[in-house]
Amino acid sequence: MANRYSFWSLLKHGLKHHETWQPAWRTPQLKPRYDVIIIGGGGHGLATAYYLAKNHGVKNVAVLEKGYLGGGNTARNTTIVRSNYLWDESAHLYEHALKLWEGLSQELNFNVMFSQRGVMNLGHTLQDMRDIERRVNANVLNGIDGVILSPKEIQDIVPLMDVSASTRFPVMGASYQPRGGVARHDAVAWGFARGASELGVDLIEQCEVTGMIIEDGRIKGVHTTQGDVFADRVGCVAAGSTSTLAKMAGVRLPLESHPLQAFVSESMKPCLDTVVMSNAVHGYVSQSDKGELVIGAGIDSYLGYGQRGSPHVIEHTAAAIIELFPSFSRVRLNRQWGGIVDVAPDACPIIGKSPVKGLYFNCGWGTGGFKATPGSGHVFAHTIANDAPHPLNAAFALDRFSTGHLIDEHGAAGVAH
Amino acid sequence: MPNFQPYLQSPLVNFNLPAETVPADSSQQVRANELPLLGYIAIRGELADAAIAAAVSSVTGASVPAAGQFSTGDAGVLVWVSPDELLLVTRRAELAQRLAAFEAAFAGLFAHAVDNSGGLTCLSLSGSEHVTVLRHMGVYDFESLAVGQAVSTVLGKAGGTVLRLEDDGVFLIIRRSFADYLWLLLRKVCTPYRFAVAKLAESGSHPLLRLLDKQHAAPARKAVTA
Amino acid sequence: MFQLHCPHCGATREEEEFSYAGEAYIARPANPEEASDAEWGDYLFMRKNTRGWFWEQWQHTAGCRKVFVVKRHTASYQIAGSWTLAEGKAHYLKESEA
Amino acid sequence: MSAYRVHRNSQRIDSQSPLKFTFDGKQMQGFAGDTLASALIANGVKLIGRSFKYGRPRGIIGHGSEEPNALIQLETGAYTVPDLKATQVELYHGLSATTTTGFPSLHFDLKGMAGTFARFMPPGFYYKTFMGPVKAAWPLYEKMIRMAAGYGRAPVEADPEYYDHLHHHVDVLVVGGGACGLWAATLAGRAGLKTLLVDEQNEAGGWMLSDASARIDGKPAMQWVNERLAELDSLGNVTVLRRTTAFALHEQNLVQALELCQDHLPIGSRNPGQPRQRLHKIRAHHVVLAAGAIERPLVYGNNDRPGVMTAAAGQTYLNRYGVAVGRNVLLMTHNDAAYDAARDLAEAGSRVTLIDTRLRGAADWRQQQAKQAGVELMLGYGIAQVHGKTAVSGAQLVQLDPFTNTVRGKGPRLSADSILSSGGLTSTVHLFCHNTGRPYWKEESLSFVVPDEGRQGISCAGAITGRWELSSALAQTHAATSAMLAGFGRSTHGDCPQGDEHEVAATRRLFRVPDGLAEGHGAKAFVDFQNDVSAADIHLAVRENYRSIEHVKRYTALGFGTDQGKLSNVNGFAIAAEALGKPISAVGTTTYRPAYTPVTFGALAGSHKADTFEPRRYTAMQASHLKRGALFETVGQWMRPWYFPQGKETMHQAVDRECLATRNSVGVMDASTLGKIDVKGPDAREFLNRIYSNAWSKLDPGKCRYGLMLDENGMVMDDGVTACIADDHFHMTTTTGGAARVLNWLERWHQTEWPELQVRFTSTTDHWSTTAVVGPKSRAVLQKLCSDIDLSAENFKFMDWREGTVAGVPAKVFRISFSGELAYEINVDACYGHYIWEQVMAAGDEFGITPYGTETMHVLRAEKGFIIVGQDTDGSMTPMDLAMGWAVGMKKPFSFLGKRSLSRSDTVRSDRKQLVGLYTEDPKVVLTEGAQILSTPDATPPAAMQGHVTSSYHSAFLGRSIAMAVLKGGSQRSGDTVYVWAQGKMHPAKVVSSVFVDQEGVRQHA
Ligand SMILES: Cc1cc2nc3c(=O)[nH]c(=O)nc-3n(C[C@H](O)[C@H](O)[C@H](O)COP(=O)(O)OP(=O)(O)OC[C@H]3O[C@@H](n4cnc5c(N)ncnc54)[C@H](O)[C@@H]3O)c2cc1C
Ligand SMILES: NC(=O)c1ccc[n+]([C@@H]2O[C@H](COP(=O)([O-])OP(=O)(O)OC[C@H]3O[C@@H](n4cnc5c(N)ncnc54)[C@H](O)[C@@H]3O)[C@@H](O)[C@H]2O)c1
Ligand SMILES: Cc1cc2nc3c(=O)[nH]c(=O)nc-3n(C[C@H](O)[C@H](O)[C@H](O)COP(=O)(O)O)c2cc1C
Ligand SMILES: [Zn+2]
Repeated sequence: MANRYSFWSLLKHGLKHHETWQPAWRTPQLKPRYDVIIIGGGGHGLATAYYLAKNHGVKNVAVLEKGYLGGGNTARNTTIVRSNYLWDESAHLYEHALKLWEGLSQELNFNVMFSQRGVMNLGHTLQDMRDIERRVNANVLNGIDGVILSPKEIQDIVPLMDVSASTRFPVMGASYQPRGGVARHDAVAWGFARGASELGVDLIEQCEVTGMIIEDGRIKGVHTTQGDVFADRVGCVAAGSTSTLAKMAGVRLPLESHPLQAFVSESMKPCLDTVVMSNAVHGYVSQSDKGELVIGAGIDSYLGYGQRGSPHVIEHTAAAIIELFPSFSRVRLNRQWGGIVDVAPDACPIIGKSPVKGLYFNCGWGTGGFKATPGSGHVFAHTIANDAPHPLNAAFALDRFSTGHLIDEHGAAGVAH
Repeated sequence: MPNFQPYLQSPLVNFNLPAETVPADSSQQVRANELPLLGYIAIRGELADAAIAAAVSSVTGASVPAAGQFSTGDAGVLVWVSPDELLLVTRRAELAQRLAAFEAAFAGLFAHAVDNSGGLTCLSLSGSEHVTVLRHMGVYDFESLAVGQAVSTVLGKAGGTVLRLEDDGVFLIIRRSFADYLWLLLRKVCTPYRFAVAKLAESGSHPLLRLLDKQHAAPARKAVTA
Repeated sequence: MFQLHCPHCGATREEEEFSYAGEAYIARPANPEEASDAEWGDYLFMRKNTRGWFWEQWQHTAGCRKVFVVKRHTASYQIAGSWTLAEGKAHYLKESEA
Repeated sequence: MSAYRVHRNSQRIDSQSPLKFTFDGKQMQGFAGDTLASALIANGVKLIGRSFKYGRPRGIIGHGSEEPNALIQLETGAYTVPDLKATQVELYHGLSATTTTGFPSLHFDLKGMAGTFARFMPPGFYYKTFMGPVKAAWPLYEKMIRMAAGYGRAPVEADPEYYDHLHHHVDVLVVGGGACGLWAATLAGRAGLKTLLVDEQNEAGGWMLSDASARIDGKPAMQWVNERLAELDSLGNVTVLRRTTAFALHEQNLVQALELCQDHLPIGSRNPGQPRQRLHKIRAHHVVLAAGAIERPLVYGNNDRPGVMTAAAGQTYLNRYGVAVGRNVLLMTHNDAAYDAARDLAEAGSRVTLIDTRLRGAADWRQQQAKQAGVELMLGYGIAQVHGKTAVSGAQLVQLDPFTNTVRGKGPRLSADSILSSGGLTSTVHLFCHNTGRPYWKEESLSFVVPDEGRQGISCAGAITGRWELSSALAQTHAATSAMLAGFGRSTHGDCPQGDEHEVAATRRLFRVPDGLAEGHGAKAFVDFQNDVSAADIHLAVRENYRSIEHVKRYTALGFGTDQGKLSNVNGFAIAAEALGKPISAVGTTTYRPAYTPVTFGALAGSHKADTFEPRRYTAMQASHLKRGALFETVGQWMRPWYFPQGKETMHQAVDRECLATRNSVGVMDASTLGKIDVKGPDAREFLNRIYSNAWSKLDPGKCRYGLMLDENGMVMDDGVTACIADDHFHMTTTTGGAARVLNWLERWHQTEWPELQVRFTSTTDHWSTTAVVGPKSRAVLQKLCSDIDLSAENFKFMDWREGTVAGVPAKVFRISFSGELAYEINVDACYGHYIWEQVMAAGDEFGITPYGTETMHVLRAEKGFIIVGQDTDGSMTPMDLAMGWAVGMKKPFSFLGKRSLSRSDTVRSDRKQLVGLYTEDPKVVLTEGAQILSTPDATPPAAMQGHVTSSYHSAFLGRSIAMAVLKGGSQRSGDTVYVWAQGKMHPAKVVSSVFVDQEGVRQHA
């Protein structure tokens, strides 16, 4: 049984030189058969396993991860959490996630450091402001917090921002979601891993799925680098690698995997207390609890599975940050990296059944799925357990690409992170 | 009808370069100036097609340049743009005549000429650091740009075509609406160097300079300041 | 950042001069009206998104404006070559058969 | 004060040039050639910061980019820079620096007090706590955590200095100007290759600057270095950039390098005409990585006390900067090389005890040398624990087991004011690994290294391959460079330089010096100083199942700091390997990522800043607009006049005036920004039929038509009027923001799908200036300017165009209207644009002609119900949704783009959102654009939203407000009352036709 985490447990174990801490999760042997296999040990996959066990009593579950747990996009994202999406379908899904975030540390007994410091989306043109107005009104009518800020109000919250009228992209206003914020990305993966493991889920690292075992249009199991594993239900939650897995099952998906880059500055004393995002200037930034500015760059246009992109993209982002925050010009970049984001044509996820019976996909989160992690796992677990979607993900089925019922969050939602 | 007196304005008119122009001298590390109000004709047609090539030559007196090159003829300078596009830089006064000549020469061919004279302008860039300045602005290997070559590439966040007619300098053909930005950028990247808006060399037989219409070079006519 | 060879300009240039133009050789249904919603959806949205050697289109937007194909490895980022659309098609078809 | 200045023949400081500087407000003195670190040490400064987590006192530990502790704030105000490593700051006169840590002060630090509880703050402790007692408490905890974290302070003023970029294309780029890099560059230069060498330091030489006794080809190494530099200087094809760090290596050998052009100069004497820093972007056919190696310390108890350093640092401060780091020095090593440091310090007058962890010690000759210099040797010992709190006072030794890394017995307790250690060298493999390269563990070098043979396009030379002896490093460099030259088809000119051959004893395989206690029981032994990661922490991470080295990194923050683990990574990997019971090679490394050392944001941005951040595009009439007081709106990259306020007019007053003047008399607008594409060829018509939703087969020359462009998904993507010039020739216009997109769209469809169609597209956006003369008096205005076009209503109809002259200038005049008024658009060569505008203004004077901008344009078109793509559409609207079914030629033979999508099940739904007009019940209320629409007045969330307001204005002409909206099933809801909600305010409104003015079109046909 894993330790319960608390201030007192730290004292207790501290007195014992921390020799008494249990593993955060078990390292089980891969079994030949499970009720459900989850492919992909990122935040979404781990959350799915957790909620399968917790809410649906499905405990004979394996999460197969080709690398280390939480090492995909979960390890690489700029950790922005918000729910102020435009369309009802996405707004409800992301708000569901946000509500889960609000109790997640307690739920998992793992501090995911969810910090509701507010997220600001800047408007720089008249059209930006119309879009902001539209989105904030839609949010409020959907029960999601949101206000529109004037440049003066923005300045009060973010003193270092240049809101003067003379810039190339003057700040005309912003939408602001106070309940939005950031969370500690790694902690989310580990928290769910620990929670899932404790409920009996087997977490198998260094186990790459290399093929699908399908008979009569039904999934039977998967081939992996550690041998074949059987299950009647398989959930694929592999973000940028989803297409590769879909191909193994003969399923076509409307996804493209692109590099998305980010970088951090050196660690500094607190100087930015909110998350600031700008679509027109194209940069977004927050400051982590450790003090570094966490900055997201633009997406690279080409397909890329290399977890790295082109340097001019980073350069443009640095320029954008300086445009917004001229004094950050003398701040220094410490490290840059990239992830592989699976982008769907309407910038919305695909969550649901596939043409292969028992095989489910949860993908297409693209540049913005971290914020959905608990909600995504929650509804996907429901989908797998019931072989039917949860009402919140029904609209996100694959068939929308033939009916034409896209949920286009592109322009309207601003930078989709 | 009143007696209209049309005037032309170059894209860089608002910088009033004529007022800034000083004589060229060798202490200037970068010299720049505008060759205002030239004629620009986009020639569209499969260049590999011998009939089209012959038609182009007949109008321009220049042979069709190979990819990445330009050629010169009576009509001016003929720049390769793509396998089915050339840009003729010519005298503004000869525009109508050239366009008509193309129309005639292209009769029966799938080829045509499009006047783009309002849309482009030309800068001369010279001096010992002129290549360095280009290297500040763009990713292209400008050191490798040899005499006779022309390249369309990015300069900052705008496009431009760079032609090397001689060792000492290059000419930049840029779009009207980006001219303002590119001039600001050029001035910015020239900060470390001794820069001058320098008088253009005497045209003589220079294939581009001789296209300049002396009459338009007079600043007072051009720069209707606002 | 890639250097790409534009077969039309016959020159190798920096990525900034080009725009990515997606998967190559997606065939538009000859008779769209006869395609089912699913077939049309497939053409519109479904993509190979290959991890590995991939045929893709780039447009030389700052140069000759021509679209051409590049065979690039999407994981190692190696580039095997680039061809005009017409030339590339033969290679592409041969590989697709294999 | 333990450290002191000495004179060394090898020193690179100029003792004739003293420099004054301040540290934490205290006046100090150093010399030209010093770094801030060497000067601080010489001034007796030991305590320089407090550690991140425990607030432990910290001092300078390294001498270059590896430094984890000495993060300082340089200068104040606009020139301030946070987090610089004192070891990399060149001293200049007047420099002022402060510590970045310590609260309330460096010497009395609250975190330091908290550090007393360090044992309860293992890695990841914050994941385990701060979750109660109530949820709401976390923000408070977080505030405290944030306050305690972070080093320097972000500048708050705009940067007074500037940056630029410079692109290079070279045959060979050599990274690193140590002996090996210099030799590689020499050979490349001699072979005639265009060669660039970069080195991060102010002087080339690398380790040779520190190693006073090294010899190459029989002469002092620095003499050889200077000969090389002189030779390189003399070769026209070689460039050497100092103070230039290659910080990233990308695809196809694109290397980014940052040159510090002026940071070493006093602020007052910096040249404002030169950049502060320059970003070099180097495309190299071949890269030679000769980045050398960095010495790592050993890991032992309290190894973080101020006064503890690497042996290389001690040697460097002495030989290069003329600073002896202590009078009473302990030096612990597991290898021979560190004996040189001990010898040199002893020679310089320090009392040195050399603690060799090996029972037999170094090769005889080294032991002799050391002894001769006065070094006291202790073989087979290790330091268990350092004594002292804010400064080293001594150390407790243990006797080591010669075979296993365990303690055999107690050792003496020695006093000391400085403790150095050498845990061997770590190759600087970073750049090799930035794009997929992986280093491998070379057991005999005890380092992750890169392969001797490099890889495609990259050669590796010198210490980076794990060659610690100069002679073998040079030999390997010579071989690798010759191989590279052969690849270029060039030959090698010159023989391999010879370093002295030494006998060397085997190194002891040791990372963590044992203290005889179980890990976690003794004094903290630090691995990563910046992030307070101890050896015990790594064991704990593994115990808690964070077993992947990436998990170890992320759980403990090993290598996360601004030094990116240059000192700590290999020790960390080795300790993790031990905890995991695996060989180091199986543990592997974490991923090396740019930047090698931190890079200024300003340098990354270069000149993409302020007025050149993004192009501002202007039309030929810009001066006219400015003269008339226009305010501007950004549309894409264009600057368009927004409205022309007179006197103290508000926007609404100005717009009312502009609208009325236009509807009642005549207005004029600059429409030059619309995209224009010349479409020509025998198949032009067919092409238009395919690309537009409406039909083009029957449009005659002289006529214009409005066209809608759909994407393949059936959604409206652009619109505009296209004129037929000749049967095979069209003049297409696009939206202002869509011009480039549409041109590429046309090209792509033509080239990829229909290459058989004979048609070509030429952008003429910039060629044409377009002056729109709008209003009932527009004909009268034009008549004054134009004699060769019959402007009569019968002969020049709405949607006709004519060629002629306007004010003496050749023009194409289009009778089209985006306002519903009689209107003409005069297109001329843009060089005449300003002239024509002014002529129109003069001719219109008698009618009170009024220039107007985009805002009035929007009102006028909304009064007519004309859409703006991007405002009334959002990528989810079909032509039918916009009530523009008339613009869809369903009968065209070719299935135009987007057609098939229009018949999908979702797209044919009747309850889709459709464009409607709205009249508020209160005519004075102008609805908010972006307001949401409800069917009932109940706005309780979640409220069922029916659509939203896309355009909304006060119409001065109608004397009331009008709005356009998209509404679910709107086409069937005319007359309904809906409730429009924005930011808590609700207004009832009636659904009406979206054509508010002149439904019959009388005015535009006038
Ligand atoms: C730079 C960057 C910034 C971002 N910023 C934000 C942001 O600010 N806010 C936000 O909400 N979102 C953001 N995102 C998006 C977010 O990171 C992702 O949407 C989210 O993390 C996806 O989680 P996941 O669990 O689905 O995927 P991942 O974490 O990528 O997990 C998928 C896992 O599947 C594994 N896998 C793949 N193939 C196989 C196989 N064959 N066998 C076994 N395992 C396999 C992978 O190794 C991986 O661990 C950002 C992304 C990036 C790259
Ligand atoms: N004892 C020591 O601490 C030590 C350290 C390094 C080298 N050495 C010895 O010195 C001899 C010569 O070695 P070498 O020439 O291979 O290495 P070197 O360390 O002497 O030189 C490498 C140079 O490259 C510079 N550099 C590193 N990364 C860079 C980057 N990204 N951009 C720009 N410059 C960068 C370094 O500042 C240094 O000047 C070898 O015998 C080696 O073992 C000893
Ligand atoms: C929110 C966030 C903050 C980060 N902060 C740091 C940091 O302070 N220092 C650092 O070295 N890396 C930091 N990283 C980057 C990681 O070191 C690493 O580069 C990233 O997780 C991608 O993994 P990879 O580089 O191992 O491929 C951060 C990453 C994220 C997502
Ligand atoms: Zn090209």
